[in-house]
Amino acid sequence: ACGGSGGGTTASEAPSAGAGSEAPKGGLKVGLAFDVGGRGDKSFNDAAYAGLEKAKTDLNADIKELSPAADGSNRGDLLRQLADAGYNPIIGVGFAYGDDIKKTAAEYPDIQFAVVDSASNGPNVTGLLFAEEQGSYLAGVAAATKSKTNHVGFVGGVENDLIKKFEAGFVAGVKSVKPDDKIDIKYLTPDGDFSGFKAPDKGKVAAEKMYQDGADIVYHASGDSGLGVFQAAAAAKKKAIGVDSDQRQTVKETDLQPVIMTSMLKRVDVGVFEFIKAFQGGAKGGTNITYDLKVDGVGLSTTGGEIDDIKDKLDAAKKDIVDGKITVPSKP
Amino acid sequence: MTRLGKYHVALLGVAALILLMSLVRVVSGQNDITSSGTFAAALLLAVPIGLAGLGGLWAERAGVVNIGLEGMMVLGTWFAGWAGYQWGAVAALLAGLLGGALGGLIHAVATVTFGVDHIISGVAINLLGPGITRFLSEVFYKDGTAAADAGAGFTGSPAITSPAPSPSLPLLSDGPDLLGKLEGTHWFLLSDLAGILRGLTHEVNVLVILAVLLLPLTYFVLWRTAFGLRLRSAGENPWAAESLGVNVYRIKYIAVVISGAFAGLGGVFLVFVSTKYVEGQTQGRGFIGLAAMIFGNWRPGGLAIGSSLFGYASGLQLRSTGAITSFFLFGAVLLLAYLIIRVRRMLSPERPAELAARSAREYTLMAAAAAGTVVLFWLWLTVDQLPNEFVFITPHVLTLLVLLVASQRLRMPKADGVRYRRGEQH
Amino acid sequence: MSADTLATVKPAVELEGITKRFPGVIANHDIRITVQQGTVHAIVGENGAGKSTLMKILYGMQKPDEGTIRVNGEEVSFRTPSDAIDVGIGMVHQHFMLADNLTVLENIVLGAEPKKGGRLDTASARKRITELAENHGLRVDPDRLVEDLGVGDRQRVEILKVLYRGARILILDEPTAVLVPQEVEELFQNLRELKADGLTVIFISHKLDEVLGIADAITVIRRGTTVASVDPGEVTARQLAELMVGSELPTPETRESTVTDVVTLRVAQVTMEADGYHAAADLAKLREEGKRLLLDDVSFEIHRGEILGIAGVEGNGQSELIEAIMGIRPAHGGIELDGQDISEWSTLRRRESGIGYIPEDRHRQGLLLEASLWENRVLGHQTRKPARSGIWIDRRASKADTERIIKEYDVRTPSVDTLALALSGGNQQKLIVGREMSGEPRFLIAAHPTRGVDVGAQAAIWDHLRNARAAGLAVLLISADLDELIGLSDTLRVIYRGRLVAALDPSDITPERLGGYMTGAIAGDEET
Amino acid sequence: MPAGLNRALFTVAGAVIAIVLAIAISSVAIIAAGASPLDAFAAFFDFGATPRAVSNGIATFLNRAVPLFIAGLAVAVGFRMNLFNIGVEGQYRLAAIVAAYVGSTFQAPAPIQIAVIIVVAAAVGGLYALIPAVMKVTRGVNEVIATIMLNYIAINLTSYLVRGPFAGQRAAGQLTTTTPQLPESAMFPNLNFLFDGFGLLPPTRGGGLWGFLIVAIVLGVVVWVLLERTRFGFNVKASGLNGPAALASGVNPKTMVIAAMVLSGAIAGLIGLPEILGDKGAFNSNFTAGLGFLGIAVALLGRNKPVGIAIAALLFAFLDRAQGALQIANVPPSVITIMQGVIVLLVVVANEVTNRLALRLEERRAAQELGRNTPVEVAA
Ligand SMILES: Nc1ncnc2c1ncn2[C@@H]1O[C@H](COP(=O)(O)OP(=O)(O)OP(=O)(O)O)[C@@H](O)[C@H]1O
Ligand SMILES: Nc1ncnc2c1ncn2[C@@H]1O[C@H](COP(=O)(O)OP(=O)(O)OP(=O)(O)O)[C@@H](O)[C@H]1O
Ligand SMILES: [Mg+2]
Ligand SMILES: [Mg+2]
Repeated sequence: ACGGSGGGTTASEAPSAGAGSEAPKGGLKVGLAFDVGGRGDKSFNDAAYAGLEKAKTDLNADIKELSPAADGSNRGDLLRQLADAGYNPIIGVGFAYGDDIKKTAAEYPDIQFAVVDSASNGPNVTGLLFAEEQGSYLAGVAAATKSKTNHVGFVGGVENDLIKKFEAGFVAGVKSVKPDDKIDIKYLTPDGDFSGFKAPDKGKVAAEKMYQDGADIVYHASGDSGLGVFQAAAAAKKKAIGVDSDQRQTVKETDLQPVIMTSMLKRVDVGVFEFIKAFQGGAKGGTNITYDLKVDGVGLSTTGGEIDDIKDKLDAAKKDIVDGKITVPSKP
Repeated sequence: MTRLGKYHVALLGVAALILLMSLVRVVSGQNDITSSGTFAAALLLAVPIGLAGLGGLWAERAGVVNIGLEGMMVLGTWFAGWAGYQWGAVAALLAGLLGGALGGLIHAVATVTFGVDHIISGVAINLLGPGITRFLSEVFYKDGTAAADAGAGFTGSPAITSPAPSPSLPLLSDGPDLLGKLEGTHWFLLSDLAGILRGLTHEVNVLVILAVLLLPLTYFVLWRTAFGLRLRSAGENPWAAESLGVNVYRIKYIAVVISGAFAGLGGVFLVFVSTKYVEGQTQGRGFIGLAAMIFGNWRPGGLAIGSSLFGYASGLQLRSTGAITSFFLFGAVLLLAYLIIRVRRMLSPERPAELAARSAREYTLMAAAAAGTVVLFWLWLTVDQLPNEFVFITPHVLTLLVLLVASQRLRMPKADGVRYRRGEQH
Repeated sequence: MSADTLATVKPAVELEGITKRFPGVIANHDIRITVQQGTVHAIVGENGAGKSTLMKILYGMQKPDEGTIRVNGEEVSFRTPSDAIDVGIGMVHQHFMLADNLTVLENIVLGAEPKKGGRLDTASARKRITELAENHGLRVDPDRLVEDLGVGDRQRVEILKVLYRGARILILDEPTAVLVPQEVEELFQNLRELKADGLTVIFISHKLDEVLGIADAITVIRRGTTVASVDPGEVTARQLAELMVGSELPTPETRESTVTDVVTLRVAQVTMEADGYHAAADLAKLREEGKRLLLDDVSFEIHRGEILGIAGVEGNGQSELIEAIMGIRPAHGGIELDGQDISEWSTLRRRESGIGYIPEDRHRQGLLLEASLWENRVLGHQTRKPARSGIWIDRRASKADTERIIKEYDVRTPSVDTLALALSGGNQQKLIVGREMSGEPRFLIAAHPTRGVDVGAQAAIWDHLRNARAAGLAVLLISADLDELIGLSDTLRVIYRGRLVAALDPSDITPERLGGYMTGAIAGDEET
Repeated sequence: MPAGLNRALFTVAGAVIAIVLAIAISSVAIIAAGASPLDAFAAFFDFGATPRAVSNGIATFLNRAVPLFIAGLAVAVGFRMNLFNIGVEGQYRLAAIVAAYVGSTFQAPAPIQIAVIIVVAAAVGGLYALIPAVMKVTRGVNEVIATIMLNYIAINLTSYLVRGPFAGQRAAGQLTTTTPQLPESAMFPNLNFLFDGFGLLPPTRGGGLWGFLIVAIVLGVVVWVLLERTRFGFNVKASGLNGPAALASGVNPKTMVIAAMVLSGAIAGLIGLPEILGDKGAFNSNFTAGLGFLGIAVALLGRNKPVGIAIAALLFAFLDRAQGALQIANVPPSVITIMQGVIVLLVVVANEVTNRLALRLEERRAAQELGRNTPVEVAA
């Protein structure tokens, strides 16, 4: 029932039924702590949950997922509560868990941890990294190729280093096709003020300006604010590029779907599921697993078929990256 | 000064401002300063602030401080989203109004019936708003519900069906779009006027029109009707009102519930803009609205100025980082104008008595103004890209600066925030 | 009286067995009063006797616990003032009930607004008000803000409010407390006209000669119950007072003079602008430009052992003068205390150097109502013994000293930890007087020291002032009670529109003549 | 003082009734969510099965209470003077980053290092609060607007500082922006030894039980003494109860506004330190925000008195701690926020009601002692 492109999950039952004390001894007990916003955000967190749910159905895992308080002050406590309740492995979703996972992992050396979007920082910690810049590079290639005005834009939700990765990749992608293209860049809020992910109106104003100035494709990495970007695109009869999941499918507004030329996919669900599977197979932490173009951890969605005509070009770019001919910068 | 005189001065002020903006635009080449897009964005961003402020105005004119606007607005957004995806825009409007009014009702019960400190009650409502809405999402939008299938999650509702229409002014801002054409020429003053007018008339959401109409309506109701007189008297001297047979409790209840409804309406507007409820989309606008109302001296006109200023600065900031640097030029020109006026007054033969002896302070002020002009001008010339963080704070800094400069004759309703109990005089 | 009701003219108001209890206090107990139509009926009694409570009951603001009310023969039961207004009762309250930021017109029509098509019909309201004002000689400008009105005007607005509602029975609770004799006379003229039109007036006052002058009937209330109904023709003020309190009326007579020739306070050319203080403003020029001055060239001296009284209609600069001397509001000119220039000093330093201050409004400036009595004792003495020790507040010494004040000044209170709001006005005032007298001030500002205080407490406060004066205290006395002013002062000055316009000898001035100076009716002659 | 005792009893009774009512209301919500209220309330008290889990829970609970308490104190100092400092939020954020940065630039023996950090934090918080104070005193700018605006400005300033001038080294693959790590000597010693006394395992929770608790307690006592026993406190109280009377008594209102605001800001400056000195060791972009706003609720719930604020902070922290436990019991954790809001409202309503009762009692007592309760029988 969740968004994202997990695929394979079928009708879901109440997620946490059967969790807790009746768990079979020695069975797989997976704990997961979400980032702020928590379960049901139809985005990043839910993508992680889709992976967890898949582990439940495919691996017969006993799962427990916890959402943090609105101010995110209890991330570490959630991890410890899961650890104390006997869950192993435990996954923290979001780079904000980096610090807390480090400490918790040191306190519970017998438990395996994973953190999404942050590097491993302990012998029992697996870093689940995503090469957003590579996916964004492809988005940039698509945008530059498709742009008729040689002018594209990027709207970032919050000006932090994660979103800057998207920007860097996108810009590199655009420049690789048309070095002289104009690229408008706008962030909605500063680092530390996460409201930029929840401001469709601001996204709309920022994108509107870009379209008015002549941009015809705008890429967003701004959570719910992206909705405003799509609206601006629809009003200007231009195109936009979605992020994280295949937004042409997850956005339910029928008038907005056609403006989403493609979306940069970030397969958090795959990352989470693969980690659990590997754990079951006895894998230990201490390393990073990078989900990049090579393993299709990132990529472009094709729903709507709007980028089918430039598939060759995209595949070539992807091949160059996978082969290491191109190194995509992760900082602007 | 007579009423007519005041009105003329206001008009002159607006004209001078537009002239100045036009000048700065031409000199700096930042067309966004007066573009229709900026003004459309300003309107979009000012309306929810204005509606929240209007909510504050109604409550505080009746003597109840309403710091809970934010929470009421949050309730408005949730209910608008919930009703909107099922039954459309009109239902969203009504449900949002009711949601906000519910928050107002809680505030009224606490402050009017139980005499609780108004700030405590407001703070509690600011806690309750997000708590209740998150809870409702967790109950109504959980996996497996029809809403979840339609795209709802714990952090957002499905999109509302049949969104509200956004008409334009025919001929001028649509179709042939005469104003748009004129704006495109970038002529001095003419294009600026055209841009402003087009921004305010092109594809304006009906709720914007409604919200803007609410300002004169509020003025009419509060200052021109019997009910309004009673309401204001409850904020000025409830004991006097009581002694004349006015049911102060009832008036306060009505005012605070309407206050909540207006805050809720601000929430509805946000939902209309986003086409759905998004958790956290109010972003502190209740507080900004309260600030705009105080800025506007508890009056609809002042509130309109306060929220427009904030909306304009936010819109410009979101659209054009470059235009923000031209504020330096703007400030430099303003200071220069101030300096010229001062010097001329200084040199005029009939200077008023109180000025004569104050020359030392006068000179320091003028020196400071001159230095400021130079610094601002220099900043404008040298800085071409401000760090984003400094761009983001434009609206807030501007509000503070205007408050500092504007003479402080704010007068809040005398019995605002005062605990009133029937039969117990203060 | 209307002639159509021949035989059965019902009494306008009959109160029977009215009892009202407040927590711990029985404010009214079995009150019986009959008020005939077309008369002025006075009700007298000491502070806290229950007069205001009774009137609030008659006006529907409070519900009686027992008893019946009949208006024009019909038994009534009021839930709110509107019910009382509906049967033709109107009330002018002891304290003004006006909204400052509204216009006169708005204040008058509030609650009985004429409407036309949904909007307030100001045109017809204005017409009606002007009519009423002309018919009853109550001139006011309907479009002015009440904020800008003087007390006399406010009083007229209050009466117009009542008349506007077509009231036939008027309740006036101490309407004369803030008026000068001329204004009182004007008011009485208005009342007589109203009576001639057949209206009934119920009138409360502490000033017994006024009562005797206007009333057709008098009811005396003592400790919440009616003790007598008398005919004004048959009693003297003295007898009336004895009925009220069971003791003799005190008089504020100063016995022998104690004035010395040592100047304690010298005020020289104190001037204050209306629109905020400008350092080094050119006052001559301001005056020339016709700018309003709140204080205009005020100069006087007060000697050791002297009480200087300042008479004036409220709003003529008294408050500003006090604030200038206390350093609360900046002003131009010189102020010297015992030869030392204190005009640049802070309020705190002035107090420390020996200035005491009994403020005109004890609730606004004199007390922390929600604090205990001993904390109120500390107020204004934070930096002095016994309240202070180092950076600390000396709680024990403060409490002990409060006990002393309670004893010496007969403050009726259960303990020093009682909150100030639980004390009656008179007791609050005694506490303030006691506080300001401690620390042996050299100079005391006494603004309305006995306002709203009953006769017993009044006498006590006068005694304290006299004794301190004998011990060398210099006092600046400001009061609206002209008897008090004339009786206590050694020298009398009149303030009018921010200027001292006359210096008078209290031993040969009558309240009426004094009132003439205060209202500007008699021009100042600057005899010294 | 029986009157005071009476009043205290009333207050406690009122609070208990209010909390019971709040529990009833939240039960309705919990049932509506399809969960069992009993499970939910068990979750509040369920600190875990193992001794380590219990001590972790206790540490979490107390560690949450400490910043809430300090935030409540900061807000209360303003409120005592009728100054509404909504700006605590911005003040502590800015203070935290500057203190964390300054602390990382040098190395000294622990007591000195920590003292410097605390002083810097208080100074920055106080200075930032000085801005609205000066604006109010010189230009009459309403402190509510000024502090609201300054909050946004502070958020942006910290974001600028943490990314720019104050940015520190990060491990590869860490996306959290942060100031340089503080030296070991800056970390406040923890209080984990206390758990031995109860036979519990010392908590493993980051830093365990933060030693800043001690500072908070000392701060509470100091603030109490300052407000209740000193001349300054008296002036604050007088200005708050009756401005004109305070002015007439020689208190300079401008000085008081500045003093109270700066004191409030200085206390606010400490709010972020428990987290930084106890656990994080730096200011980073995940720094806990929103404590300033919660502080308003805590201060008001605690009636602006240190002891009350401590109780309110503990109550809020107790509820907050259950975030995880509730989810493990399948109860929506938003119930906590609802409970906090409802408790604030109901406690103050109950306060009003009991206050009125107590006042009546006191009046009656006063009247009795004066013998005023019996009407005199005159003229039989
Ligand atoms: N609302 C109230 N609550 C409690 N007690 C009250 C209230 N109003 C009046 N009282 C008590 O009733 C007594 C009578 O008060 P009231 O105001 O009627 O006196 P009064 O005769 O008008 O006095 P004054 O001459 O001072 O105006 C007071 O002493 C007071 O103790
Ligand atoms: N609204 C009220 N609520 C509670 N008690 C009241 C109220 N009004 C008056 N009182 C009580 O009445 C007494 C004071 O009333 P009283 O009329 O005697 O004073 P007063 O001389 O009129 O004072 P003032 O002139 O300051 O109004 C006190 O005991 C006070 O507790
Ligand atoms: Mg009285
Ligand atoms: Mg009275």
